[in-house]
Amino acid sequence: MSRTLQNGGSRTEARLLSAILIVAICLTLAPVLRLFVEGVIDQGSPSLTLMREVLSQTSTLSALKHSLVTAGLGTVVSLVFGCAFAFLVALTDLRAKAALVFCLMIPMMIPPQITALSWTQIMGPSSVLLKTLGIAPPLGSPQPLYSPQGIILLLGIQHMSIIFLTLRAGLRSIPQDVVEAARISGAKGLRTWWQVVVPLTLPSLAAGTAITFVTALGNFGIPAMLGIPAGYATLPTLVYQKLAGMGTTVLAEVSVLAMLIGAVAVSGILVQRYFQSRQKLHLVGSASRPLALPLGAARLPVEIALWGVVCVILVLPMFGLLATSLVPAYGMPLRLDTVTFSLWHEVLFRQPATARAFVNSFGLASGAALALMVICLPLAWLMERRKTRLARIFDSLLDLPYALPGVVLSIAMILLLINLPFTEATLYGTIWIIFLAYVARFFAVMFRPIQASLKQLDPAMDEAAQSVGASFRRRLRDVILPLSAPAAAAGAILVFLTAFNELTVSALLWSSGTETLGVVIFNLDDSGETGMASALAMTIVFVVMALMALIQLLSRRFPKGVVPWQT
Amino acid sequence: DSITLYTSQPNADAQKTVDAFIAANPGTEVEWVRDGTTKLMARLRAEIEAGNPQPDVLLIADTVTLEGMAQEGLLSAYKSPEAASYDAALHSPEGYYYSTKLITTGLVYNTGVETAPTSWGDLSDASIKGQIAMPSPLYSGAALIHLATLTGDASLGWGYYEGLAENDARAQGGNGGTFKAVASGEKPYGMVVDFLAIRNKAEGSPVEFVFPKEGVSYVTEPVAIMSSAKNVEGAQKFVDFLLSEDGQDLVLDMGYIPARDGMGVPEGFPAREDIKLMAFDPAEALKNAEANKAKFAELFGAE
Amino acid sequence: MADIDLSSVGKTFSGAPALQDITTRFEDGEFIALLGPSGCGKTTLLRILAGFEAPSTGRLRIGPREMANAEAGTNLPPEERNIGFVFQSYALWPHMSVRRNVSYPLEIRRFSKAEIARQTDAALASTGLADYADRMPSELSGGQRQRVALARCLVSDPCAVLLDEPLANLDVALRASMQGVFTDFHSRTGATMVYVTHDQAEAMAMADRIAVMDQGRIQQFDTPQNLYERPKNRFVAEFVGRGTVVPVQSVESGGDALQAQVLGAKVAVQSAPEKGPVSHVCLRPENLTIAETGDLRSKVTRVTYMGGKYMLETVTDCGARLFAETRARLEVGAQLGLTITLPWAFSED
Amino acid sequence: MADIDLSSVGKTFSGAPALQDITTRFEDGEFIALLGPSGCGKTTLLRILAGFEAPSTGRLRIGPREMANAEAGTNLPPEERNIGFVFQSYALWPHMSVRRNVSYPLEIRRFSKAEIARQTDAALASTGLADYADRMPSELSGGQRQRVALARCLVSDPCAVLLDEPLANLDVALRASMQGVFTDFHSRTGATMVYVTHDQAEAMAMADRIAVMDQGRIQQFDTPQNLYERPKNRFVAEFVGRGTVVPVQSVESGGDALQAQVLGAKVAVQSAPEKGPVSHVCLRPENLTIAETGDLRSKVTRVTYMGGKYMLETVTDCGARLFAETRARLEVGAQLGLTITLPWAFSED
Ligand SMILES: Nc1ncnc2c1ncn2[C@@H]1O[C@H](COP(=O)(O)OP(=O)(O)OP(=O)(O)O)[C@@H](O)[C@H]1O
Ligand SMILES: Nc1ncnc2c1ncn2[C@@H]1O[C@H](COP(=O)(O)OP(=O)(O)OP(=O)(O)O)[C@@H](O)[C@H]1O
Ligand SMILES: [Mg+2]
Ligand SMILES: [Mg+2]
Repeated sequence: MSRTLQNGGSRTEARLLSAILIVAICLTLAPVLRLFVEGVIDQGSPSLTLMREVLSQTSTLSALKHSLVTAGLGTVVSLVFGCAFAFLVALTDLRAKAALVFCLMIPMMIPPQITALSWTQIMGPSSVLLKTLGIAPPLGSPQPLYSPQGIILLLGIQHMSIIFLTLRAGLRSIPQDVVEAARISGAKGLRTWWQVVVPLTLPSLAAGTAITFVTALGNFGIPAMLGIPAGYATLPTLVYQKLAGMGTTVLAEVSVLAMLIGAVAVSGILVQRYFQSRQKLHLVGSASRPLALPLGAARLPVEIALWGVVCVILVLPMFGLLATSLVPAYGMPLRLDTVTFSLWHEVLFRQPATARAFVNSFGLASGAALALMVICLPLAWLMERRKTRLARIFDSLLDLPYALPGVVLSIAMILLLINLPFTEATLYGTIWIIFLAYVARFFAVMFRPIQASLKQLDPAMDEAAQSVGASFRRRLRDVILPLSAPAAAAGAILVFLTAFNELTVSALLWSSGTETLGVVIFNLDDSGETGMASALAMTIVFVVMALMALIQLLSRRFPKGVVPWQT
Repeated sequence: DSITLYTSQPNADAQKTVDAFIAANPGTEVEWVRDGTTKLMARLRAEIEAGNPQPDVLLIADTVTLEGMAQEGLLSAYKSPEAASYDAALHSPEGYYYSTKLITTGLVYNTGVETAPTSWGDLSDASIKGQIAMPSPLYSGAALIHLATLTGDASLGWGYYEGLAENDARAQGGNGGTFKAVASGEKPYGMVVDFLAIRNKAEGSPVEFVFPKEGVSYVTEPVAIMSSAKNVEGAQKFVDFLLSEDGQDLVLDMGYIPARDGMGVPEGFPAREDIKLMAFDPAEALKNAEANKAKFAELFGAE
Repeated sequence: MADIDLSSVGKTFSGAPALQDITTRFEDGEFIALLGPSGCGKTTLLRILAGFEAPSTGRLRIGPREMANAEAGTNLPPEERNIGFVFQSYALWPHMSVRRNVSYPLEIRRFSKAEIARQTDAALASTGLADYADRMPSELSGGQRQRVALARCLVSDPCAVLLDEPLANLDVALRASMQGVFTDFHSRTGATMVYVTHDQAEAMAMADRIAVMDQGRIQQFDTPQNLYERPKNRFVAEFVGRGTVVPVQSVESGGDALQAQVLGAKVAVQSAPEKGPVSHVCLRPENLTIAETGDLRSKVTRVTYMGGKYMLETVTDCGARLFAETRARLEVGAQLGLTITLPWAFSED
Repeated sequence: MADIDLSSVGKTFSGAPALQDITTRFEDGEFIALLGPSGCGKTTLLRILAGFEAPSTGRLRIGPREMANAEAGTNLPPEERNIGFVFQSYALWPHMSVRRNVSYPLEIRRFSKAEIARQTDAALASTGLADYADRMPSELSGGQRQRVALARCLVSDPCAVLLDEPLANLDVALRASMQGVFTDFHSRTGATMVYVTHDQAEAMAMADRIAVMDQGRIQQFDTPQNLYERPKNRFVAEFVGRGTVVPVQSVESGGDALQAQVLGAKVAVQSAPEKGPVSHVCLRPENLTIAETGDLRSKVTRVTYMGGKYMLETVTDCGARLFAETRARLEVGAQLGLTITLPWAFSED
């Protein structure tokens, strides 16, 4: 049976919900609120003049339009690639899934500006690759990526792993018999996909799409690298433009623009929620076997096609990055006699900040993933069972810190935390302010996939445990966590990877000793050391590869479906 | 005893500066944060807004920003004894800020092109239509100063920029991006800061830097003391050190043109006398900043 | 002590009432069966008892404690009620092996390892699942899954057990042995058992009392014999057993039984005297004897083999549809004479 | 044309055989019931027929086409077999309303809108779901869900229909009406029906032939009467009906029936002459009459109310457990005399 408990459940649960909810609100919404205050208070009194002024500028409106276009279409690109890969990897008997999944996660591992950089490197007239192949376009030919299309393409590629990971978690929960029922009714091929499989994964798909859209909306690196040269500003680059200005109302203007981005993100989320409101897909917990489709004779062609796509969209830019890191100066061709590891040596072993940054980023990323898992799992479950007013409001706003451009969030964190109330102490300048910023920022990335999978969880699973007397904590540990583990793992992986080379948030929050990898890469690139930046970016890829190998070794100890490259 | 420094010098340079200062002033520690000017200013703005600005000393890209801060009362005036050796145009009369080096913006081109430009005017030549890159004043403070300088010049003025727009010049983000576009040959002509081009050329990049015959615009990486400074004495020592001959030698060492009179130039630069500086007034530039940006955006269709 | 007291309990799902005004009492240690057509609210009632659902109206008390009160808005959570539940949909935990599914309730109760193993093995053995202990639920057949759900419920020591069609997917032999398991469990723990089933034979065989439900209300709550032999109204008479209800005319009391005109024949009928005048009788196969001399002429319309005997569906001259049993095989279309013996009469408004 | 031909079909799940060497033939238009204990492989057999599972050994032919061949590794996908299937777990599409669940197979077959509406409404009406058409599956009771699954299967026009315990969650009245629906459907479409059930009465009432399965093999495949009255071996005799199997001694042929010594009493027994010497007889309630004069003395050990009659479990002096039926209520411990009439005898190896 399948109904949510409205007013049942214990009072302790209600209290627990309020407690966790308050913590979560403090963590995520407080900085946003603080920032908002900045935008509506002018010299100590509330005023909307500035807001009106900023919102009526043509540059704001066109940036809004551009943001909607690039984030929207970029999401579509991510959807196409992410879905195709998720379906095939999660449900069929492809070979070498681990390698494929790894390649799919590469975009998440490379900071967006580096992605953009490597693409411009392989596409432009100075492309090491094209030069090496001898097919470089003549000098002065335009860079095709400096265009809205380029932004859309790269946003799409950058974020397809989000769709992939969240959707895969949902696909695992489709019981075989439901699809069999469609096939025996005569539904063939794509029809089964479209009418049965896709609707059933809708919660995860919607969650993935929402996160992707919000990520694309707040992305700064790609529109900055590709849009600024083309004179094509999106909201985040407009924010940056304001920051580069010299006026006194900078913060207030930025705050207004941030609110605009936030409003777009929240409306996106609300639209998604509206379309999903009637869905009750209690699939997780079905004792049926999970869906598995043999590809048969189609396997080889499909594999070739997938690897072809991977090659074109992932391996090539990676190669560009690698090539750049192997030549002594930017713009030189890669030949046997020009190859050198000096940049690698320099960045990895000579610069002390690199090692520190590895330690910091690893600690921050894994800490944030863990902390978020601990908060989000009970919170998502309690919110699913008790739909209080506050919970619903929080549900629509929790994406805000993620949607804001990172710089803006870090400004908000500084405003909020530079003076801790009632004390002399400050978190500013310590690693904790970065940690808190990460927790705020990546809350949605962890919460949404878990929420989607809990929406699909058959309440009878929990009820059965209740009826044998299991307390809330035990049920969470023994029943709810293992059943939503694939989604929680997807969330954790996403948080870890994004936080591991995150730049824009830590950019304003780091100080000497608390550098993050993103900051180090950016600073290298910023001071002209593109080669070293590429070498470091490649190192990150190798480190993550090693981590994945470690996970593979431990995979037997995890609940089923946690490791994304296993079915 | 310690001071906090916010600087936009590249990492290695900042380290050298601080090390040299400590060597010269034993007993004064320096906490320093290095970042791009935009980010540093964003950070500083947030700190000021929250009522707790951290730095004692700023050493950042341009005088216009500092002029603005001085007008807001965020800087404290200090008459450095070293000021005498500096051109009056290179520091604020009240002593709010002092320039430490000259970073000029000139022409750059990829060595793969057929004709080398020699003057600003050459960029308006129709034969190189669509092959020009420059930093955007919307995103870069230095570029805004460049714009203010060139449009303020009687012989160039806005007409020059109109010509550039006609020639499909592209306003890249900052100097780094512009340089890359030129070095990669994507846009073989551009305007860029001197050291970037000259240093990379020395390392083998296929570019050439030109000091145009009309003269160059410049930014000066000024130093200033916050009015909220907690260690005013240490901060003043730091300013004095930067302006001193030792401090300026350091600048030379790093490959920039020192601001102090009577110093040499780094390798690869023409003699100081041969570098013609165009006239520039920070207060004027600050006043016109918004109007200039708006006009630029309109000309270059930045949306 | 686990007597269960319901007072005017009701439940509405988005406007549609699923349960209405249930006021009744299940005694401590009783074995109660709930019987009723599909969708009449049996599962809903069990879910309210277990605490998964809060009643929309009314109050529920189990033992000395008030469990739920719609007015006060209180509802004790299920995990604090110490009630066992077997779900109609089994609700096995797909990530746990069969053994772990069964032992989990014991783990919660912090038994020792050895004790857990002993009791789990016993429960698995009694449900015939010993060979399947290490399988995952997805590798079991339907009936095996149902037995895991049973074992999981019976392994712990609840004060009341709620079973929602626990044997629906089992064959006769296994049902019989499972019924034995229930009876053992019941006599061992003395727990109050509430048992939903659609199988009347099962309900009658096991239950102390049966509640027949329809459209969210309890129609009759009585012992199996009374329910079958003395139905209170038309719904019960037709739902329990294969009863045909026909109206009676000209009722006269004669001796200890009533005399009445049924389908044109004068027969003696039984009734509950205290209930006032009767209007209908219930004719079951036992009340009908096939005899050439029978007053009631009727024609066979369908013959169904029932294992050793045939069920005849016949239509009388006046159009009533009657069921009779016979050992001999008759053809469709054959003419029969039927005699009615002592049917049960009741008043239907 | 949908006769189904299985030759030495087997299926192993990770080493354990679920189905072994099934060779049989279901004729076109036949109504077949599969009967057997939980876990004997009924669902597996249906799944192989439908094409969800490829057989590990053997071949399957439906109509003129070979559907699966383990040697050749071929297996026609389910969507090309034109077969209806009712899942034991219902397998409703949770994202579609009841109406859409039922109309979906018609949509696939590209019927016109009006036609779809008409047929869907008819199917919903015949399963009593007309009022629930706009609900989502999660808002239905267990039995209602089962009926949606039924309606979905019957709405289209398959050449064979496979039903896996389609009535397990329905009450008697509804079962009867659903059985009527099946019979109508069967006579209307002439489809071959394969029907898994654990309810023997249902199987006997509806099926032309019944296959009794055990441990992955078909034990007997015969008409209901034969199965009940002439079981082939001990398993079938005990599984079907409430049969007790006891050994016979000193069999003599006398006249058209055999004479044998059963539990110490000399009785006439029936058997299949062609099957050779008999060794056991099957005693069902119909073979036992309670009579003071009965030769077999036995004691009542359990009395179960069966609605209008009681089932007695008795133990004879020599320890055999026999089931008898009576209308009168007897007490546990009562001594009875039983007479055996014409039981079925067979040879058990
Ligand atoms: N995926 C599987 N993996 C391993 N064993 C399986 C799997 N599916 C079924 N089995 C086993 O195969 C045997 C036959 O299963 P099947 O589902 O056919 O039984 P059934 O006759 O339908 O039983 P029931 O009446 O209980 O539904 C069972 O013992 C079952 O445990
Ligand atoms: N979540 C729900 N939303 C709306 N109606 C519901 C919901 N759950 C159950 N119902 C309705 O309430 C009524 C009672 O349902 P319940 O599950 O108690 O029936 P039941 O007696 O258990 O039937 P069955 O024997 O078929 O399982 C049914 O008509 C059902 O459709
Ligand atoms: Mg039910
Ligand atoms: Mg089965």
